[in-house]
Amino acid sequence: MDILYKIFIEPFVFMGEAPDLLIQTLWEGLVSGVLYALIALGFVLIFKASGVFNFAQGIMVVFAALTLVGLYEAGVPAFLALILAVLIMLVLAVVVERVVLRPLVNQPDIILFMATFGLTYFLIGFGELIFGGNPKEMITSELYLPRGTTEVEMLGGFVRFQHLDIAATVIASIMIGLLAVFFSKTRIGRALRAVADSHKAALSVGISLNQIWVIVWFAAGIVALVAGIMWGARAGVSFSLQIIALKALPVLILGGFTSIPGAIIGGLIIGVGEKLGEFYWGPLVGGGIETWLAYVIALLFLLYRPQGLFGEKIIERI
Amino acid sequence: MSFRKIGLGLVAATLFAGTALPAFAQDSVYVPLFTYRTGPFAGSGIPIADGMHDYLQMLNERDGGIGGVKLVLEECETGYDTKKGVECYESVKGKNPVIVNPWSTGITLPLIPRASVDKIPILSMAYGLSASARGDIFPWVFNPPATYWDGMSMIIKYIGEKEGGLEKLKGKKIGFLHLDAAFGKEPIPLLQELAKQYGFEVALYPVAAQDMQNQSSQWLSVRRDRPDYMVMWGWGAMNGAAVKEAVRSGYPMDKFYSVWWPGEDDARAGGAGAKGFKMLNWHAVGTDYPALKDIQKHVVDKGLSKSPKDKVGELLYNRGIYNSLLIAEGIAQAQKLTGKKVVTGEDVRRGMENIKLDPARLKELGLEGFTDPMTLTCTDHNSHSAAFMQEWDGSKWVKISEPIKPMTEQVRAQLDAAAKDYADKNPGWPKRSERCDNQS
Amino acid sequence: MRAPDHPVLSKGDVLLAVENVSLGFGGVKALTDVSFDIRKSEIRAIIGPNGAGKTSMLNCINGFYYPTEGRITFKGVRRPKMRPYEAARGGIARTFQNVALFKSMSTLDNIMAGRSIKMRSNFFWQLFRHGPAMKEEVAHRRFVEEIIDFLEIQHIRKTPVGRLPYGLQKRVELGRALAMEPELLLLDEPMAGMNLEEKEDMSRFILEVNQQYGTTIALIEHDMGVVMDLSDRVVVLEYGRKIADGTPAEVKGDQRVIDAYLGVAH
Amino acid sequence: MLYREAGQFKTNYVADSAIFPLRQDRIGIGLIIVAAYALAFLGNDFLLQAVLIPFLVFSLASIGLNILTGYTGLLSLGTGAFMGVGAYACYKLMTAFPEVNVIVWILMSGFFSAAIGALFGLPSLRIKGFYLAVATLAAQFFLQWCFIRIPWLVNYNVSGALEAPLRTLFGIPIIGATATPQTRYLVVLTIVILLTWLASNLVHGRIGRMWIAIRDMDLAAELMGIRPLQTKLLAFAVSSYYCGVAGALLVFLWYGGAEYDVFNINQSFFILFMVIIGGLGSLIGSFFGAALIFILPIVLGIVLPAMLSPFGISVGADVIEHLRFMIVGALIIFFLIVEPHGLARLWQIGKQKLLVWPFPY
Repeated sequence: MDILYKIFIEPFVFMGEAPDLLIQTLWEGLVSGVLYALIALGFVLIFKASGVFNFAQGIMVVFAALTLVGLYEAGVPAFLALILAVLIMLVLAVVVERVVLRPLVNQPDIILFMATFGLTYFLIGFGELIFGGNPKEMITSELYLPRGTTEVEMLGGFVRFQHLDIAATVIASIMIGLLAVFFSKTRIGRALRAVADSHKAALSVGISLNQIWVIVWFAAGIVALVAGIMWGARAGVSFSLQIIALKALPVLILGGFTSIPGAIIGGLIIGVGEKLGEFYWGPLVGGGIETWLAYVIALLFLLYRPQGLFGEKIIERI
Repeated sequence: MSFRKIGLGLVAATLFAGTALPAFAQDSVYVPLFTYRTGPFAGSGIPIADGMHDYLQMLNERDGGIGGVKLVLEECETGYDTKKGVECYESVKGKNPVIVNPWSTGITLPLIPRASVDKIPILSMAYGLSASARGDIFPWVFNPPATYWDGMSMIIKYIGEKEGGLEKLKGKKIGFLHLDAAFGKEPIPLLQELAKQYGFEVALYPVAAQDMQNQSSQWLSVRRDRPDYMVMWGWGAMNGAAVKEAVRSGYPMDKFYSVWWPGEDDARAGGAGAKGFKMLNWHAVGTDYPALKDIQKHVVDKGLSKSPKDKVGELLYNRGIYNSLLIAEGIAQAQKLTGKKVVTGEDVRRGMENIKLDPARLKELGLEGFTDPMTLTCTDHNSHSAAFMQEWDGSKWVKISEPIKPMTEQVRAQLDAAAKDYADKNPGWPKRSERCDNQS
Repeated sequence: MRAPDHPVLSKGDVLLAVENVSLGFGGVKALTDVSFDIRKSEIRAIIGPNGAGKTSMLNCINGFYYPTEGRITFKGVRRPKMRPYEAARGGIARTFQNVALFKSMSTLDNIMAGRSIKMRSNFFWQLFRHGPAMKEEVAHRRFVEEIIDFLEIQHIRKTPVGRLPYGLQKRVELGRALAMEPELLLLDEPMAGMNLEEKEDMSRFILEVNQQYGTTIALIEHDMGVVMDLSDRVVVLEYGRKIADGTPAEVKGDQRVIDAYLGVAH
Repeated sequence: MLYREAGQFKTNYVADSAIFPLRQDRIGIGLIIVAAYALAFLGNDFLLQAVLIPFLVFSLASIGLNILTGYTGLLSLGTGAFMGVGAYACYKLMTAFPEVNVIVWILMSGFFSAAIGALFGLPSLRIKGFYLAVATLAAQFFLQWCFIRIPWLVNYNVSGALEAPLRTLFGIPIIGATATPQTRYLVVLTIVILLTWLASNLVHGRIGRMWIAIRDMDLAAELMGIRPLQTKLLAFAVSSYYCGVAGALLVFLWYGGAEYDVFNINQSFFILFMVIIGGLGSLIGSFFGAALIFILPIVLGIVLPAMLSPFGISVGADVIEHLRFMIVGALIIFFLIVEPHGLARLWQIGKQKLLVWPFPY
């Protein structure tokens, strides 16, 4: 009985007792959710347009952020470094398309998936060779990202809002909005959707697959850069960041691999879910459940809805 | 079928590399350095690797080695990964290394049983298996100058003194933020023992290795539990991220203590808000010592170091120097004991047991005041030295306390229990048969 | 291999009855209120224009889809929500409109895979590939070789089926279905994309299977000539509804069928 | 010349369905096995301990994952954790019942990971492809958390790690510090050969056909009476069994004690590389893959400095490591482009060419 009380009653009692902490937890979950979503977005972009499950998205986040900071440390002014970092992501996209994707056209998904593993390994070695393995500080103030904290008194306590987190949320929302507009309103965006639906159809209306792939990888690179800046500002830029990128996978599962709104909502569910779980239920088993909670949430969810939250229902034909 | 040819070539190359080990000149001593300049912990690994290398290189450049014998230095990259570490060990084993320093608890553990068989001493400086401080049971393993239990007891002692006596800790709450691995969990039993003894409360905040840089939940819990003090056992990117999160969540930094692993970069990560962050340490920072000046002169300025010039003398760089100081002393003592110039692993094991870093010796080495005196014996492979507390003033570490002695009694109890446990659970663990030159 | 709870059927008895079956996906109705039966040892054709719901009908029969309404009775027993493998174990085998062979396996292994449900030797013997496992493997191999001889595909015995031309793949698929020794064999366009010669071969095989083993066959086919020659009775679907049912001659003369095929407005 | 099919007629189905129908192949396999045993006496400690033992252990784990991913088509990223289950189970068993020979426990430990593997395989009925891969990540992280949080698993060792107590076979130490690389190698080799033989029997029989059927066309397989859930779960169980035994061998016969983090996600990826590079759905490919992914970096570590030094370039261990990462990454991509079906396919093509050499038509 005691254990049932601890699982089903106590956490909620505590939520009621300290509503400020609940709000804080939700806010923290929201922020990490947005940041997970940002990483997941990179996966979705590439998967949607090329059917490639890009495992290298995590290392792209690190690589983009490292490039930015590395250039700055080499004496390039911050905003020029930002522009150069964007250009380098473009170069990366072109190289990936030429060297990896083009020769592997029409191979099974798992082969392309493995190729992105190879890419991951290569980028780890390449990144460390050029920028060194030591962690770096993100150049937050140079990029005019706000620092500091606002404490809001509410509900008999206070809630702390990091300006950086607010900025991250706003920037991520803008990114997502822009991508949505890009996909639905521009010619290229519509072409991307056509490719997603059918490669053959896209070819038949004269869209070059190669261009499309460069564009999505570039877009994913930009998303990675933004994610890298935000994560880097929160936790420092280092190669261990790419492990956090794995958290984007349960987000994808929840949201479905092809849905941009899915990635956002999935990210929020995972972010808020794991913070609430860790904070209120974690202590029951000694804490640290955050490492697997997201995956278990996703797994349970999958059993209920195998195609994810926004994935299209699969009607199997034979 | 060129692939098959390549394959055959590779196999042949491996066989060749395995069998025909480079024959080192008979007038040199081979010192492998296990380092990790790559991987998630590289941030801590790089300065340590530089410090280790530069000190020994300096001895080569300035004195022509130790006792007239050149040191052959070779780095082996472990990436802080057990698999690669064990591979490194196997690859250096055949080259008659005089000592091995794994620089990872995960790598140390599999090596401990091998050390006595392969006759290669292991130096796990203030990490690894704490129980290996017992030289009578682990004759081949050295973990000076203090164990994690010593470290924990010193931190608690310091906190107690600040409160006005250990008994004043009654009713206080101490949070323990630790890497969720053997390393981070090791001090927990002692912490709980002390909690019982002095009536304070302990709250544990484990941080998983893959979530090192994502600690917001832990710090939310800190805010909920409101511990009076926070103690951290972290490594690599975890330290920097923790300092950042502590600043973010508004935890009072002057109540935030750490064991001896954070570096300057970790504290800098917290920006101005990190001021007041404290950590335990046992050696100096900075370059105001003749030996360090020599390193700058003979190694760094000659371009023989990988370290950026401004990082020389930083905390973890000097930690590497301390590690190499022990290696060099072990070799020097071995030469003295055996009268040989080219010593072996077995000799260095004896040498290590005769290390006596008293002020006179430190002065001789050009490191006067660099660290507190320390002595190793046959039974005590650790010395349980005192460490001091230092504080981050926003730009550098400042020593803020006299040396704090560990709580010998409590630590001893843990140590003996652990050593007994290890020997019991590994039946057939050999009784010490190695000779002893320095009975204490 | 017949389960004991089934009555023993003789030629002409109703083997499978479809009663008022409807099937919908969301808003789309694939089948509406279809009823017909298949008698023991007959060749029953299901025809209709594209999108008439023929394949959906087969999918319902072998449990791949569950009808939203109505019921299907097989050998006198109604099994609600029957899984496809249960249908297979009950004696329903099937070939597919788009060949669904196991591409990486050889012809022999594909047909051997069709014997899976007949093989009994346990995991332990499988591990050692000795004793009962090997005996069983050889016994079934003998059976499979008979099928291979029957279908005249000896020469491609060990070729991976992915490399075979389409016509042969269809033949291998028939072999795989025959390996299950089915009571009811569902053939989904067995002659699609074949040339005349291949069609003649395939027709011969179908007839022989039906005559030699008494296997009941339900087939979907577009080639009206083939349907008229082969089948005993024909059911015609249009837009998911049954519009005619009877002998080939009856169906041929039915005005609605003519309209459906010629696209004349009602 | 020597490699010919001609003149070897099969007179019964037993001979025709042999796993190696060609006499030359059988002789070749025999020679390789003899050579492998001979290496125990010819190779030095480095070769045995740092190259061959881990190579065999990883080959075994690759066979395990290959059964799941290669033969049954279910992508798993939880290999590391399943290996861990085997290692921890073996430790519990051998310390709880020290009187039973440890070889028995090594082989038994696989059953525990088989059970856990089957449990985490349950969602595979409803989830496919990458979705399933992420589901297996749940197993990876959850089990890893269990390894570190349940001190009972390591008998409350103060080190919090698995230790390798002395264990003997016929009075000769095979586990523990005093076991020589030679005896360890012989034990590992024997177990790997035995289990490879069993796996080969399985995949060439009814069960193997059912797995491949599920992989190639799961719907058609189901319509042929193959129960998808049972077949998939069996694949999970058998696969995890192999991984579990590999995990136990890894800790006790190679490392001689290890922390939980040797079973982390990178281990899972590592094995997956081996399977893909070696060839999905090929046992011999598992060995090729393990050789390439494990041994190549070691060789690079030795060869690269030697190759660069004539040019007056001396590089640090860290640069070598970076180059290793880059080269392995590039090689993965290269091999996928050249032969997406892995080294095993190259091997097969080579053998076929050899059969008809020197007249290709």
